[in-house]
Amino acid sequence: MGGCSTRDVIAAVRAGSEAVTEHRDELVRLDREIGDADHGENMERGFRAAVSQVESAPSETPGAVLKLVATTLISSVGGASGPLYGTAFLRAASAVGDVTELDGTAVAAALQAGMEGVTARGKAVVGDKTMIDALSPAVDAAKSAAGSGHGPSGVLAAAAEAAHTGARNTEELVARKGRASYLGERSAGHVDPGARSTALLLGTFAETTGVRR
Amino acid sequence: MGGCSTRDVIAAVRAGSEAVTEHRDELVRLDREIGDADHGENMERGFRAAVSQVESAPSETPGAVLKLVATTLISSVGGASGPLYGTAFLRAASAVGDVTELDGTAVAAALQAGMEGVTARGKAVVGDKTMIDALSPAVDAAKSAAGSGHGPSGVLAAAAEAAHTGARNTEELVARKGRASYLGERSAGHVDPGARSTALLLGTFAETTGVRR
Amino acid sequence: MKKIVNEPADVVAESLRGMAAAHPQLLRVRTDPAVVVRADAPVRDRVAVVSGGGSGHEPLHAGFVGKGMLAAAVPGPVFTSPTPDAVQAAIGETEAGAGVLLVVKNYTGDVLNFETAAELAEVDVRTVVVQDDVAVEDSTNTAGRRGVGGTVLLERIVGAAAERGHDLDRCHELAERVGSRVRSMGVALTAPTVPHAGEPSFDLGADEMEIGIGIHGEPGRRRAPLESAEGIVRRLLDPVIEDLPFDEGDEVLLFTNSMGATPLIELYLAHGIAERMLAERGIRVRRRLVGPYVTSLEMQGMSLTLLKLDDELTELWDTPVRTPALSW
Amino acid sequence: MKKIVNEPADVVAESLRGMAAAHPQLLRVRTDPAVVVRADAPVRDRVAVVSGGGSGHEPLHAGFVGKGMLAAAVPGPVFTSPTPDAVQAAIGETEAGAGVLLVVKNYTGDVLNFETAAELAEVDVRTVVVQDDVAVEDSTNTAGRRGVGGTVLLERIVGAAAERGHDLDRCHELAERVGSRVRSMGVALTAPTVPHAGEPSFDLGADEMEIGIGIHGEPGRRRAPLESAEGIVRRLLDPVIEDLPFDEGDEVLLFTNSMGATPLIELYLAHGIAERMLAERGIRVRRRLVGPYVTSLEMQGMSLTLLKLDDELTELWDTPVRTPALSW
Ligand SMILES: Nc1ncnc2c1ncn2[C@@H]1O[C@H](COP(=O)(O)OP(=O)(O)O)[C@@H](O)[C@H]1O
Ligand SMILES: Nc1ncnc2c1ncn2[C@@H]1O[C@H](COP(=O)(O)OP(=O)(O)O)[C@@H](O)[C@H]1O
Ligand SMILES: [Mg+2]
Ligand SMILES: [Mg+2]
Ligand SMILES: [Mg+2]
Ligand SMILES: [Mg+2]
Repeated sequence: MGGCSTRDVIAAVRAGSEAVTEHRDELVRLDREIGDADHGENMERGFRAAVSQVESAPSETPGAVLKLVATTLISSVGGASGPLYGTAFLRAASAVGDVTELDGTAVAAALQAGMEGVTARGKAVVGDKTMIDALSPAVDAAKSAAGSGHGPSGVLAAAAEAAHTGARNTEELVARKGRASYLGERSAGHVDPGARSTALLLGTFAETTGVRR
Repeated sequence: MGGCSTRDVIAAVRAGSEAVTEHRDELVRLDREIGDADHGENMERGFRAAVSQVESAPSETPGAVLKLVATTLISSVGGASGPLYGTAFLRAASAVGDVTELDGTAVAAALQAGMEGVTARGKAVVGDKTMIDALSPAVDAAKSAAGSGHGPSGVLAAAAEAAHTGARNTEELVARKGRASYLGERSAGHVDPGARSTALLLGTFAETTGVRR
Repeated sequence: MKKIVNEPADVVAESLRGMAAAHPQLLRVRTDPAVVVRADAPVRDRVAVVSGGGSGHEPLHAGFVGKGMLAAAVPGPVFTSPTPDAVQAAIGETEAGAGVLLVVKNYTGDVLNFETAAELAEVDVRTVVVQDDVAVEDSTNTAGRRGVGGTVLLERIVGAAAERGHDLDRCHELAERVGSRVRSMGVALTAPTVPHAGEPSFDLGADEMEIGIGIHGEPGRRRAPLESAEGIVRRLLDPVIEDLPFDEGDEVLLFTNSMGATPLIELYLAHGIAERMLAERGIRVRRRLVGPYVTSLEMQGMSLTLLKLDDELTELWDTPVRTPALSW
Repeated sequence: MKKIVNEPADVVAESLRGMAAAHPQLLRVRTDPAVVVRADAPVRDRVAVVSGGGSGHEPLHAGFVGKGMLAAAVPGPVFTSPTPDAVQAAIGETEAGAGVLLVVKNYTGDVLNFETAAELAEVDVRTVVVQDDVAVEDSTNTAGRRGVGGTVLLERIVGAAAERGHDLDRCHELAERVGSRVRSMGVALTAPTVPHAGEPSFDLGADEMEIGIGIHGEPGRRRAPLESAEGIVRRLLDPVIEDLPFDEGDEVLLFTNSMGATPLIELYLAHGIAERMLAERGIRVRRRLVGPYVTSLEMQGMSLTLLKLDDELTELWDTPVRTPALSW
C-alpha cells in the first residue's frame, strides 16, 4: 500500500477526463432536467483542457498537477461548476503542499480542503442539492478511512462510495442553490448533475489509484 | 320559368356567403397545399362584407347588387382573388345594365363578361390552373344553355356543372399563374382553390335560383 | 397553435395598435383601412415612398416607416395583400406635391391591388415591382419572380433619395436601378403557422429543409436533406451570384436575413460564411445588413440578398434613417 | 435539431466571426478568449461598462457594444458563463483610467466567474448584479433572483452615463438605482434547443406554456394551459407591478421582449395590451422598447420588464446610442 505519486495523479486526471467524456450525455441529460443542459459539455471541455495542459507541461509534484488542473478548469469551464471545481482543486493543491507522494491522510486532507473551497465560493450547505451533497459525505468517509490507516486508494474508495450515495440521495431534495433552485419543488425527483459528476470523478480516481497499487 | 329578380340576386349572394363560410376550411386547406393558406379566409371575409353591404343599402336592380358586391369584394378581400372576383362582378354588373330582371341570356352574358374581366386583370388562359379553368367551361355551358332557351336557373345549373368538372380537372395541371406557379411541377396533384371557389359559388347560385323558381 | 394572440381575425389590428403605442415619435396608425404613416407626413415637396403587402413579414413594411425610408406602409391581413382603398388611403395621407412611388413585391395579389389603387389615384403615382427571388427559375411560365429580401434595400435607398428631395423621375429611376441589381434566395427549416389556419403551412421532416421558399409559407422549389451551415449558405449564395451575375471586383451589399425564428447566433454564423465565400470569389462586400427584416411569421430559415452597389447607391444607403427597425 | 450550424462546438466562435464581419465600424472581436470590444476602445477617461454571460441570448450582450452602451461584452459558450480570464481580457482591452463597471446577471456561474476576474484585476473594478426576475419568488431559498430583461435597460442607461463622462462612483450608483427599480417576468411557449445537447431543453405539450422561465431553457416555475394574449400579458404584468410595486402616477419604461422566435406581429400585439393595462392602473408609460433583445435561442415566448423612471434615467435613456442592436 504505497503513496500516490505525481504520475498517479496525472493518470487519475486522464481517467477523470475519459469518464466525463463517457458520461457527457448523462450529465447533459441530468442538467437538462433541472438546469440548462450544459454540465456534461462543461466538464468535458474542462477536463480535456486539463489533460492537455498536464501532459504538455511536466509537473514535479502532485500539488503542482492539482494546481495546473485548477487553473485550467477555471479558465476553460465557465458556468457554476468551473469556479467551484477550480477552487476545489486549488485548495486541494495548497493542502498537499510540495510533497512528492500523497499518503491516505494527505488525500483526505486534500478532499477536505477542496470541499471547504467549494463552500467558501458557493455558500452551499448539505441538503441544498449541489455537489456538496456528494463531497461532504465523501470527506467524512475519507477522513475515517485515513484514520483507520488506509492508503490513498482505500481513502478514495471510501470517499467514492459515500459520494455515490450522497449523489443518489440528492434525487429527493429540493434545490436551494444553483440554477435548479429556480424550479422550487419541481427540482425534486432528479439527481443533481454536479453531485453526480463529483461521485463519478471520485469513483474514477479511486479505480485508477487502485489499479496502480 | 321566370327571370331573376333583384331579390333573387340578393338571395344568391347571401347563399354564396354561407357556402364559402361552410367551405372555408376546405378552401384554406387547398390553398395551404399550393398557396399561402388564406383563400378560405379571404372569401369568407369578402362575402360576409358583401352581404352586410347588400342588406344595409337597398339596391333597385340586379346590376346594382352585382356592382355593390364588386366594390365590396375589391375593398375587403385583398390578395389575388379580391381584384379578380371584384372585377368579375363589376363587369357582370355592366353587362346586365339596369334591367330589373335577368333572363337566361342575360345571366350567360354576365358570366361571359365576368370571365373577360378576370382575363383582362389576371392574364390567365385555360390550363394555367386558376379560376379561369372553372369559369371558362362554365361560360361555354351557360351560353349553350341560354341558346337552347333555358332560364337563369337552367343556365346557372349548366354553368355550375361545367365549373365543377373544370375545377376538378385543375388537379392534374401544373400552375402557370398565381402563387401556385412557384411550385412548378409540385403544383400538380392539387385542385386550384380559386377554381374550387368559383365552382362552389356557381353551384350555390344555381341552387338558390332553382329554389326560388 | 402556439401564438400570443387573441382572436385570429384581430391579429393585425391589435398588433398595429401596439405598434402605434410603441413608436409615437416615429409613426401614426390609421385603422379601417389600416395604414401606418410617418409621424410628420405629409412632408411637403418630398416624393412619398409607399409600400405594403400582407402582414406576417414584420418589420417589413410598417417597421420601415420613418425619416429616410417609407412615408407609409399598407399592411394587409396575414399573408394577404391589402385592398386598393387602403393603398389609396396611404397615398392620400402622404402625397405632398411631389408624387408617390409605390413599391410592390411581385405577387399577383399585390400587383393587382396596388395597380387598381394607382389607376384610381388623382395624383402622380409611379410603381416599381420588386422581383429579386432567383428561386423562381422559370419566370415566363410562372407569375414571375417574387419580391423578397431585396425590398428592404430598395425601400431604404429610394427612401433616402426622397428624403433628400429627389423628384419622382429620379426616385423611380433609382428604384428600377436597385431592382435590376438585387438578387435573393431563401431556405426554410420549419414552416410558419398562419393564425387563421392554425396549423403549419407545410410539413417538413426533422432532417429536411425547403429550398427556394418565398415569404408566405409557400412550399419551396424543392426539399432537401438538412445540411451544415456551409452547405446551406452555398446553396443560397451560388444561385444568387450566378444569376445577375456578380463578378470578381464587384462591390456589393450583403444582406443576411432571418426568416423569423432563426436566432442571431446562427444568422451571424451564416453571415460570416457568406462573407468568406464572397471574398474567395473576389466580390467585395462594402455594406451589410444582418437581422430579421423580411420574415415569415415564426418560420426558421434565412435568405441571402446581394445588391451590386455603385457610388450613388452606397452614398444613399449611408444617409440617416430613423424607423422602428432600421436606424442610423 | 434544426439549426444553421456547422460543428456544435464551434458555434460561438463562428458566430463571432460573422459578427465582426458584419459590424466593422462598431466593434472588433478578439478570440481565445472571446471578447467583443468597441471599435474605438479604450476610450480615454471613460468608465468602461463591461458585461457578458453565456451565448444564446443575442443580441445580449455583444449586440450592445458601442457608443453609449457597452465598452465590451464577454460571450461564454452557449448558456455557460465565460471564464475569469475572458473577463480579464475585456477589462484589459477597455480600461482607460476611469475604472470598469461589470454588469453581471445573477446566476451562480456568472457571479463566480466575474467575481474571480474582479478579484484578480489590478484596476478599479466595481460590480453590479442584475436580479430583476420576479418569477423567482423565494430568493432566500434559491440562488436569488435571476438577471433577465432589465439587463438591457441597465446597460443602456449606465452606458449613457459612462459616455457622458460620469465617474465610476456615479455610474455604479446609477446601476444600483436602475437595478432597484426594474422588474421582469417571462413566459415560454416552446423550449430552445442547445446546439451541443441537440434536443429541446424541456418538453411542452401543444396547449401548454411555461410561466416564469429564465433565459437558459431552464423550465419555469410552473406549467399552465396556453392562454390568449390578454391572459398571458396579465400573468406577466401583474406580478411585475405588484412586486416593486409600481403605483398609480409612476412613470415607467415598458420593455416588451421576444424570447427569440415570437414574431414582431405577436410582440406588438402583446405590447399594446400591456400599454392598455398599465393605463388602466394609472401607470404612465413614458418610454418603450419592443423587440427580441434578451433571447433564449429559438424559444417562443416573451417577457415584460418595467423600469420606474426618474428624470435622470429618462434623460440618459434618450442620449444617442450606436450599437448593432440599439441605435438612435
Ligand atoms: N452554490 C453552489 N455551491 C455548490 N455547487 C453548486 C452551486 N451552484 C451550482 N452548483 C453545482 O453546479 C452544478 C451545475 O454546473 P453547470 O451546469 O456546469 O453550471 P451552470 O449551472 O452554470 O450551468 C450543479 O448541479 C451543482 O452541483
Ligand atoms: N392571374 C390569375 N388569373 C386568374 N386567377 C388567378 C390568378 N392568380 C391567382 N388566381 C386565382 O386566385 C386564387 C388564389 O386566391 P387567394 O388565395 O385568395 O389569393 P392569394 O394567392 O393572393 O393568396 C388561385 O387559386 C387562383 O384560382
Ligand atoms: Mg448547467
Ligand atoms: Mg392564397
Ligand atoms: Mg394570400
Ligand atoms: Mg450553464
